[in-house]
Amino acid sequence: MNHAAFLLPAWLFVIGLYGIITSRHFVHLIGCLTVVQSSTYVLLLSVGYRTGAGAPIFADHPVGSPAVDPVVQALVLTDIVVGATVTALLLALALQVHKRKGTLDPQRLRPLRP
Amino acid sequence: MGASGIRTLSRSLCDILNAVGTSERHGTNIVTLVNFDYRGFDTLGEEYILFAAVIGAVLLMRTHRGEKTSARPGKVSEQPVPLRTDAVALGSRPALGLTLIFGMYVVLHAQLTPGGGFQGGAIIGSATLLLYLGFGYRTWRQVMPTAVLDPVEAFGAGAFVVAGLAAMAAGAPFLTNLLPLGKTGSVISAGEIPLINIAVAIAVSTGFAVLFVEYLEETREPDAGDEE
Amino acid sequence: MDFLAPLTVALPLVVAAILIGGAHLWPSQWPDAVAALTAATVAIMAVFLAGAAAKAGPLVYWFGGWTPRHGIAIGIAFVVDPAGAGCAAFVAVIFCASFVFSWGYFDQVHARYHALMLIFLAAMAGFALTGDLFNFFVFFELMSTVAFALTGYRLEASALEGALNFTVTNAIGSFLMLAGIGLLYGRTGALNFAQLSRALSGHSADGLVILAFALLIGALFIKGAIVPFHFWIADAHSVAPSPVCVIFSGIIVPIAIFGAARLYWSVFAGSGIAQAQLRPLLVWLGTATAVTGGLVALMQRDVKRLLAFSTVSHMGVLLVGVGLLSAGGLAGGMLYLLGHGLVKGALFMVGGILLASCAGIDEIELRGAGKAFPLTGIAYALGGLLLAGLPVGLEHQGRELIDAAAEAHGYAFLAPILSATGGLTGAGILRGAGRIFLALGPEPGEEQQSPSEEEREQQDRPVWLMLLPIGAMLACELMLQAFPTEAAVRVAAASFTATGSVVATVLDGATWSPPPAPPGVTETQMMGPIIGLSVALGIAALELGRHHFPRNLVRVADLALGWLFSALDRLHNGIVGDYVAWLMLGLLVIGGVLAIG
Amino acid sequence: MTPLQIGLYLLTALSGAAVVLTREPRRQAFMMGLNGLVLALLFLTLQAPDVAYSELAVNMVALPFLFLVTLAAARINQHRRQEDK
Repeated sequence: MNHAAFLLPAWLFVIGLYGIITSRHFVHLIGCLTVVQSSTYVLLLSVGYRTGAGAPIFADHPVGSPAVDPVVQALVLTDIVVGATVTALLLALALQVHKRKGTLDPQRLRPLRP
Repeated sequence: MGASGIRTLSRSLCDILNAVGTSERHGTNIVTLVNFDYRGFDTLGEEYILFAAVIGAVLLMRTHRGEKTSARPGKVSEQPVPLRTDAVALGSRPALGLTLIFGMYVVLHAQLTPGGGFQGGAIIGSATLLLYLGFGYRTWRQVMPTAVLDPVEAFGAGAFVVAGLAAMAAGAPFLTNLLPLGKTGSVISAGEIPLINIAVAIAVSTGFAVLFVEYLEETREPDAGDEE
Repeated sequence: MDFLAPLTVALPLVVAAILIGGAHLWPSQWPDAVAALTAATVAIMAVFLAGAAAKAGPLVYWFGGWTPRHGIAIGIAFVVDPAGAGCAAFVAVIFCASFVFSWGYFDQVHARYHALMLIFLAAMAGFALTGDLFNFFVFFELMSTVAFALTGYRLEASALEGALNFTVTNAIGSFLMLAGIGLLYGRTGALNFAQLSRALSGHSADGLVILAFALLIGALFIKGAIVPFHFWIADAHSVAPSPVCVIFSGIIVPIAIFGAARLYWSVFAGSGIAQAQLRPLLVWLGTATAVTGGLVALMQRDVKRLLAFSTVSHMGVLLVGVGLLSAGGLAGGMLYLLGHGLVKGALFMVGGILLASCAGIDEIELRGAGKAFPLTGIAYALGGLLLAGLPVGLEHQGRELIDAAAEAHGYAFLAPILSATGGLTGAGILRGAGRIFLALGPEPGEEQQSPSEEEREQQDRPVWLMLLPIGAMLACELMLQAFPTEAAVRVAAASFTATGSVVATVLDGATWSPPPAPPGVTETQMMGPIIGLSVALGIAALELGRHHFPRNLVRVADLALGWLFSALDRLHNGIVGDYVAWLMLGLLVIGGVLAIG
Repeated sequence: MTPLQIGLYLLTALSGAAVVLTREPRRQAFMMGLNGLVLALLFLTLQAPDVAYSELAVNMVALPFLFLVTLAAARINQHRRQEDK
């Protein structure tokens, strides 16, 4: 049962990558990228989870009662917000590419080569 | 062994923090304590990632776009692209106030209950969208001129570093807390955490607002100079 | 002295915020001056730190005063060893040179460029100094994000989509690293390098640790442009402004390999990941990278793409040095990193001069256009000769140490191969120098016209101002040999690889006993330079003089080599999906080889 | 692991796949919003309310909005290009 917790992040990672590799639209591709990203969050939170433990917030239950790992949560929560702005940066790039090239299909957007 | 099925060699760091965090830092949300105190330096870095991403997006869009855009929405096959309807406008106005208050609550109670500058900042930033939906593009741009947003965002980012440097000026290591810890459970407690949270919230919310402004500018007609 | 450690990061960050905050207030040229001064200050601070660390052992700085309790790390630490601080100093020096080079170039963007570059500098300094795995990731991600922003910035570039390939592959790199951190944290419950090392040592490496290692190394190899993770590099370099390319090629790519070395020695050295599998894996990956990069570089006619692929080739050599997993090889790699960064930075600046003065970067189109800039041409040719293996300078010293270490581990046959790859990259540069600055080679025909649009970087600064940093960097590369740089780097490598002592210093506050430095090279081997230089000069002469050879001979040669080059060309097809597929394949290879062992 | 968690694991697997397999970018943006909601619920059951907040604010509202605006801007650009021709 325990290793089943890793199946979900692995699945999200693989399906997201599949989407990136086969994508024919850059905005769709960036959407797939967010799926890959979410897989890392699920992984980190699964790693810190403990059966039967509460949230690491001792406002309504006393200090000393079992709680899940606060460190992974701290790592993930900032990264989610920051990841969103990085995604926004990618979208901005895609938009500029579209302005110049009139297409967002990766297959038709090859950099010029010698 | 954790439920995740990994054979864990030690759980010491997480156990120590859960055990002593509250008595040591006078806050009940250990996640916030980790974010803004024990591992505050990481959060500083993350804040700058956000800062850099926003500067980058602005640099990209502002320089690629002509100098000025009009308030008129862009057209697709002679129809202006509708991004808002009357019903949406009506619903958005009350929602705006509620969302703003909720966002501020989330920011200010970070050390007590779930929340913090990042989440609250994102909520407040998104609330500016409601401003656009409720009052229209023109009002929105008047309330939030870019010339103000940029410095405010820089202030939010810089304030965190300055808090760290202040500790050094007092002879302590970078980012050491200098303020009294206060009473556990009150809004003003856990030392500098509320202040840093507000700084982060300012940086995050203006960051999102700047992104929204720049993106929506992309959907405007270029200013031809024939109207207005 | 400890207090300088956080300042190397905090100072550029706070200056960046101030620059953005008052963006519209600064008189033009102010941001240039402030940024250059800041970089210089960081360099000086890092030099002091390196000196202190060389004397007294690694300086450990706990942020927020969260020192370890009963040997368990609570907060984030900077572990300042001579290698890390030296790296930070080097980074800051290159930034300083780049700021001087780009003086006045970015006026119209209201200091945003300078702010981004300063954040870039802070990220790299933090990356070099940190002793905490997640903090390492934060700086890695910060580097990536700034790099994304700077790549797409150039307006008139014809290949903006190259920036997209770059961002997508490197964003995936960040996710890989975060996943690796998650697995490792799940296993050990720790994030501090020393703590991780202590938790992992003494256990055999199982699938989870190997997977985590593969993910982390894979992420760094993406940034480090190691085959088959390298595809993004040329696309990114041909888009980014030249002063940014100086940073990309000279620092960000090599510093990722430095990061891989840091991870190995700080965390995994005692983890039971078998050296018997890892060493050949890294050495062969490095060799493959060196050869591929050299061959593809030779195919390029866009000067910046050529330089980008030559960076790939040199990263292969650097990886061989690191991958030998010995202090001697690492010392060689570090010297090589310094020398390569200085030379490559100078070469990209020449590319910038060409873009500014001749409105082009295509070597065939620019034939003879550089005749008016003899000094620039000399610098370009000198750079090419240095990369090809001229037996002077830091890079040569590094190569010698790597060769010696390779021999010690039974890879003596690699030395001539690596020299020849250096020759290949040198050949491309010398060919370009001959064509652009001496108008050698055949007249370009109609069909030879450049496929790219007209590009130009703004020219509002005198050429001498741009030549100044080029001269300074090449002089550094040649003159630093006279100082005991080599010996200092060997000492730094020794303490870098002394995992046990570092762990004890960080967690228990144990006193530092300096480990013995690896031996230097006593007798100079002339074989390498001879091979490299003859390959470089020979190929450059053949290419420039091909119109003097009998036509049939040329045709036969083209047929014989054509399949190889066209196959390589087809691989670099610019489609991001394919790049990502390659990336996954590389990851599988790394994980597979380590798991089988 | 509770039945609720197992259910949400399965649901997340499905919604993640749906985001990838929705090839039409506009519909994908809405799928992303839904995926954000499912992830936030999963994070809640993993006892991470802070992270759930983060996920909710960002991936349910802000990001889908940016995706939609990007697509709208791209369509407007397309129109302008055609007009110019």
